[in-house]
Amino acid sequence: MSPRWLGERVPRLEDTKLLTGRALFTDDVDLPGMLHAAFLRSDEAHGVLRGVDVAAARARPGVVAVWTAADLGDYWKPGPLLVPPPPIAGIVFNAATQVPLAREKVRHVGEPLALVVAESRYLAEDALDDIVVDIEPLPAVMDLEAALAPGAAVVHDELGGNLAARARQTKGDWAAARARAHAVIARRFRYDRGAAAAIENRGVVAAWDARSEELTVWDTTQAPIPIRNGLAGMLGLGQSQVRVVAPFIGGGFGPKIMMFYPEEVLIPWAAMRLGRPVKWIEDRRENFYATTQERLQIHDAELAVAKDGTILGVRDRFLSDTGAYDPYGLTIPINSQCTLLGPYAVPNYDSEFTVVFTNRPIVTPVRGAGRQHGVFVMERLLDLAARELGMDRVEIRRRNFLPPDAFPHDHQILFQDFRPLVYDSGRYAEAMDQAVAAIDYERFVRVEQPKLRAAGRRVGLGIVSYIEGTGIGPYEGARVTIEPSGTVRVATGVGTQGQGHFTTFAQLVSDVLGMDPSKVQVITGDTREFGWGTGTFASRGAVVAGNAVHEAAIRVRKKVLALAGAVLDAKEDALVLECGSVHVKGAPERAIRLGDLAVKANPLRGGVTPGTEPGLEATAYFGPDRGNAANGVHALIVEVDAETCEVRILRYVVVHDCGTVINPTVVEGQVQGGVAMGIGNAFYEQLVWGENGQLMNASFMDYLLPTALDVPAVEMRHTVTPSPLNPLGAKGVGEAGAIPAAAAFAQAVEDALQGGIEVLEMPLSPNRLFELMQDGAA
Amino acid sequence: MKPAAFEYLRPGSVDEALELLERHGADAKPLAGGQSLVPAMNFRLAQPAVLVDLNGVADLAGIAAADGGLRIGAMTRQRAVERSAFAAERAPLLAETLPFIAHPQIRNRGTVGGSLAHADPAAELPAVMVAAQARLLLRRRGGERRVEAERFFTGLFATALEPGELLTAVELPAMAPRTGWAFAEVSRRHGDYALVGVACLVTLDGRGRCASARVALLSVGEGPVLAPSVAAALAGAAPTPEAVRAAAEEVDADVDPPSDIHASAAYRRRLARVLTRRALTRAFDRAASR
Amino acid sequence: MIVEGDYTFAGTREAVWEALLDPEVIAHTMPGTQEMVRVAPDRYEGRMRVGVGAITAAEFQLAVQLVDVVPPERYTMEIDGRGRFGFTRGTATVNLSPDGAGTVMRFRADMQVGGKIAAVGQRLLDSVSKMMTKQGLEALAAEVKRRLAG
Amino acid sequence: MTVQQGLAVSLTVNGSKVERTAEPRLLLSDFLRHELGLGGTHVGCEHGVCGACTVLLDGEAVRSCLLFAVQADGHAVETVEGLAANGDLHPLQAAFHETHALQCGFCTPGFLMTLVPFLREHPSPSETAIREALSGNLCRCTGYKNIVDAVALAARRLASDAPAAARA
Repeated sequence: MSPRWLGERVPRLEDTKLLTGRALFTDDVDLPGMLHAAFLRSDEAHGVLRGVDVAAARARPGVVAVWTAADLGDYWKPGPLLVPPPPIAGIVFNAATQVPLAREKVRHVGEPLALVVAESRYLAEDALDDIVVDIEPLPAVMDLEAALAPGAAVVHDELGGNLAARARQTKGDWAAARARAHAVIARRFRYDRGAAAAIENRGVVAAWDARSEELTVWDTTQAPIPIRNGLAGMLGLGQSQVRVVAPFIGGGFGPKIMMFYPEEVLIPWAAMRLGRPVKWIEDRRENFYATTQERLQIHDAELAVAKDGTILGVRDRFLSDTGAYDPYGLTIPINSQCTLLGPYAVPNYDSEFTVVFTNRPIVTPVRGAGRQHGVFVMERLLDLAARELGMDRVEIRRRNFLPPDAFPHDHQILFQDFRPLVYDSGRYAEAMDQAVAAIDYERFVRVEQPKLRAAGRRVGLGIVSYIEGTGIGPYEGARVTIEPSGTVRVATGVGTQGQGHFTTFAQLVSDVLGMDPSKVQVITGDTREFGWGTGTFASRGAVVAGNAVHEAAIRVRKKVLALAGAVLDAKEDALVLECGSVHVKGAPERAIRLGDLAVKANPLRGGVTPGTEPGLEATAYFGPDRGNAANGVHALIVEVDAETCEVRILRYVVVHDCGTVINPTVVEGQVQGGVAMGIGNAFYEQLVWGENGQLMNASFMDYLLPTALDVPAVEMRHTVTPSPLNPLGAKGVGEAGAIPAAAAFAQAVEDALQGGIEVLEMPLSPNRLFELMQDGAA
Repeated sequence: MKPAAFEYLRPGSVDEALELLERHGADAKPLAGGQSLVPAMNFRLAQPAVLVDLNGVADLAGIAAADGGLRIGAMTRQRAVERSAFAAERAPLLAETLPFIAHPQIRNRGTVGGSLAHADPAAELPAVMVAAQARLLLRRRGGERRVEAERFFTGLFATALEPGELLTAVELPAMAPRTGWAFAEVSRRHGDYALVGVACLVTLDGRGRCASARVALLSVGEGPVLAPSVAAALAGAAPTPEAVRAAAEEVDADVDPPSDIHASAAYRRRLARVLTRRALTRAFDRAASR
Repeated sequence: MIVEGDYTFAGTREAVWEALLDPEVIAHTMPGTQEMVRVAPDRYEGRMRVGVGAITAAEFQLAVQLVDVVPPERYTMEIDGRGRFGFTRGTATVNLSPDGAGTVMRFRADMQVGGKIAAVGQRLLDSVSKMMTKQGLEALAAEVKRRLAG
Repeated sequence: MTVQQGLAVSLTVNGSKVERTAEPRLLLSDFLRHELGLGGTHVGCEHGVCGACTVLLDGEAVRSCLLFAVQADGHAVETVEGLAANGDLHPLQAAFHETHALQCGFCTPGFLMTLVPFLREHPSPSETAIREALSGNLCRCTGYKNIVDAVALAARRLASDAPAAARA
């Protein structure tokens, strides 16, 4: 069973449907008699909801139903708390979860106030214009510090303040470390909000079949199984009566995990009430308010270093914006807190975060999920320390890397999976060496940069390291079945949003069962096919579901060998699985095709003995003990036009280590795409809010996704340090590209401007760079 | 994001279009390429009661010679101008500018006249027409008039078009000998609304001095903004780098840029000076080599 | 969004004061005003239609509450406008001081804009407010001039 | 205001004649997707920026979210469903597959429809020209590199196929 497909660049099996326009996305579901929904959303960020007059909307021809919060009766309930607070001593956590339709108060722009169902989306939107809303505006809570000050307006009156959470994690003795430091670098860092902006907006289609008493929901979710379980509970149905399908999804990036958006709660309910299928497809403007977002944090951080650049300790106090509600708990700030430590030995650490409710849309993870912030703060501190110590920036990093024999390395704090933050494996200096070589660091610094500077060109280099905690639990499962046709079906609970699961999972099975991946049919994200699991997030698909798929295939292989041994009258260790059939070693004529074996595995009368299990089928689950630590280095070269403040990326190198690579093409695609998002976060994308909580750029005209002209081709290198925490040795990769880009970009821009400015905030923009350069010149 | 209902009319001729526009008055909105209007309709910020679709009016499209210059029908697609070697020869400033307008998919549909009549302060074509001293042909039932581009743009999204009047063509005059041109802009991403843009045409006299300089900017005022101070600073001067730099600084007096989330007024002023200098430098180089 | 500036009228402070607070004058001079009624000595209500270019002129219900009124020196307006495309609200303070035969008006408005116009029209907010301020001031100056002449 | 009910629309879609009625405000994107069942044309922004809805109108790439279905009356529309002939992928589709130029695949039809006329007009484009051509389509997954590679690959194939086709 030597791996033939593991590590191969197998072209993706799912492509043909997508390339020919035949893949089913949620908005492609068109059912007879289907109605269309639209939501009226608040124009105000914060206010007392005095009334929603829907009489005229109800009277409009073509409108079937209009509901406000008052019409929902007992069905109106705040959503579930998806991630409870972890067991950190002294933690404070105030839960406030989103509601299906606002009542009494509105808490962010775009919060839904009413649901209209009509014969077409056009008519439903006509009816939205008929609704008269009376909101008495309240001051919007926007500034994280002001929000906590006495007398501030309060987002959730029952909490008496805007504190959502506070938690402190420490190791060692920061005060002592600071006291003996040669230098202490202290700065304030700000990392602002962006949108995930998947090109496909969200959508939900629900159909209730009154005869079979079954509810089918197509949902652009990254987590169909929890949605099924939750909906069944809310609607008083058995879990088997609800089928949730996450069909092809046009990009996820985190917000599509967020469970029990108001629309997910209400559209199935409306379909059951009306006895007709109902479709809601989010439009782009809605997406900017109604879909969750991420990123605003403000860090006051200090780094204590010895004269030789050795890190003595880090202290960080940071504010983290959770928006109007906090259903996702503390995943983001804990990720920030943990990821800050990076690949470095940090003997003393004192980090406390304060999570704040504001009148902005809800914050839940977006690709990176708080890790960016940690990397940005640490890498910027190291850059500043290197400058202060007169050290090379690569050298200060090398000096502090955890060595290869330091594993498992226990950071003595808790990670987002509630497990200790213990790194499993890594070769950090080697990754740095590769990056230094790939970008030709020495030559750039000594030859290229001085030469170009002499010619008036402002070029700069950035090079940073990062760790990504990936592949967390709890668990995923998979069922592998050999069909009489000879096709192997793999069903798993995770949904897929473009990560190539149809192919990578097929590769895992192919090696075990000795067949071509094209003969393996993978089904994801349909609760009727597989009903246990959580979802696709935290770069865990390949690690957690992948290992489950692999284990299920191994169990099927055992069944194959046992049955084939009986059929072919041979010992199991004399059998060879290859090309979809089993034969006896050295006797290729003594063979049986897997499909034929599958027929025999469904025994007829007389063929059953006690203990016989029919079918060449097995189900397996995998739950890792804890998350693993992928790592890497990003290096880039930029050129700044000091007059126009435009920044151009000339080169971009990534060295990354995600353990065992199942399909390098897919992995490289994830990294390249992640870098694009990271560049967006660094220089193009920023959600801009007015002081009254208005979003000033709720369109693709003003919220700027990078285009083909803005994203360079990433030059990629791999190091492979398998994880000891799972049989495949895999680590996650989905978010890696996005995480360190901003830190690298900031260093490069500073370098290009030769220390004229300090970049302590992200994102940057030409306008902001102009301001910083003005300040620097003044 | 679905548009509100409207009545749709598709005239087959200019006369029919004019009649419909007159009949429906303020309720009617001509639909040219629709690349600005339809997004506004999808956002329901534009809710015209009647759309008069000009896309069926064949005689509004076309590129032809006129008085040594160029005449472009209002419904000529921007892409058609971009592909026209004749237009590039007669109006190289226009040819250089077209690729900066949005993206090919938009220019395939967007029209020259539609952009001019829309008069977006961030649009490229109005500034080009002002720099090029183009004349716009306006027709109404029973009459036609020509308006200089400089007078056509009267304010923020405002033009000299009167109710019932239709922009039917634009005429760019022939370029004088020893004339150079350049267009430059800074936008966040290629195809976005420019933060600032500059279109210029300069002509040298027999001694290589600046005989005339027309510099028009976009995104720095209510509409396209002509920069007379720059022209005055260059008049009669040898276009040395120092002279061009000094003249470009004068643009500050001619602009009153807005602030938005992408660029403050101060940053736009900086860009206006830098781009004016860069565009003029290129234009004088070209003029000298012609 | 802050809109501020000053403007010199050819007229006495009293004349300018009266013009500024006359609902008829407001209706004439504030761009897009359809109707303006003084419902109480210190309160005006009315309707405006503001449209720019292809943007359909949307109707706003407008309420203006006067506070801190010190004739003929200064007053503050609390402005609340709501319409289908969004809302605008804020405060505007007006100060009048004599300047020779004329009167200098200093104004400072701190206005917030919300809803669809803010969400997708941010690019134009500054330009539109500048344009409306300019138009309003010019119309006001003309009105003051007309009154003084009449 | 009088609301016009459906107007007759007659057009060619992927070579086949289609006759329907459409309310004037019905966007071409919605018409293709929900009236004709051609779900391959995707809708990402409905304000002309993302490019996912790109189709060909009389052979030119246009945003179908910025056209009303009634405007397509008398014209020819081509969508991604029309690209593969007799089950064989179009060279661009094949190149996208081979270079891993798609991940979630949602934006992909718009890219393909942008590129078909681009390669017709620019049979051997430079990388810069390719990137400029792609700049009116947003992709959130791939970071574009593999799309650029796919276009170059398809261009090479089309160029080497062209003489063969001419001989045939």
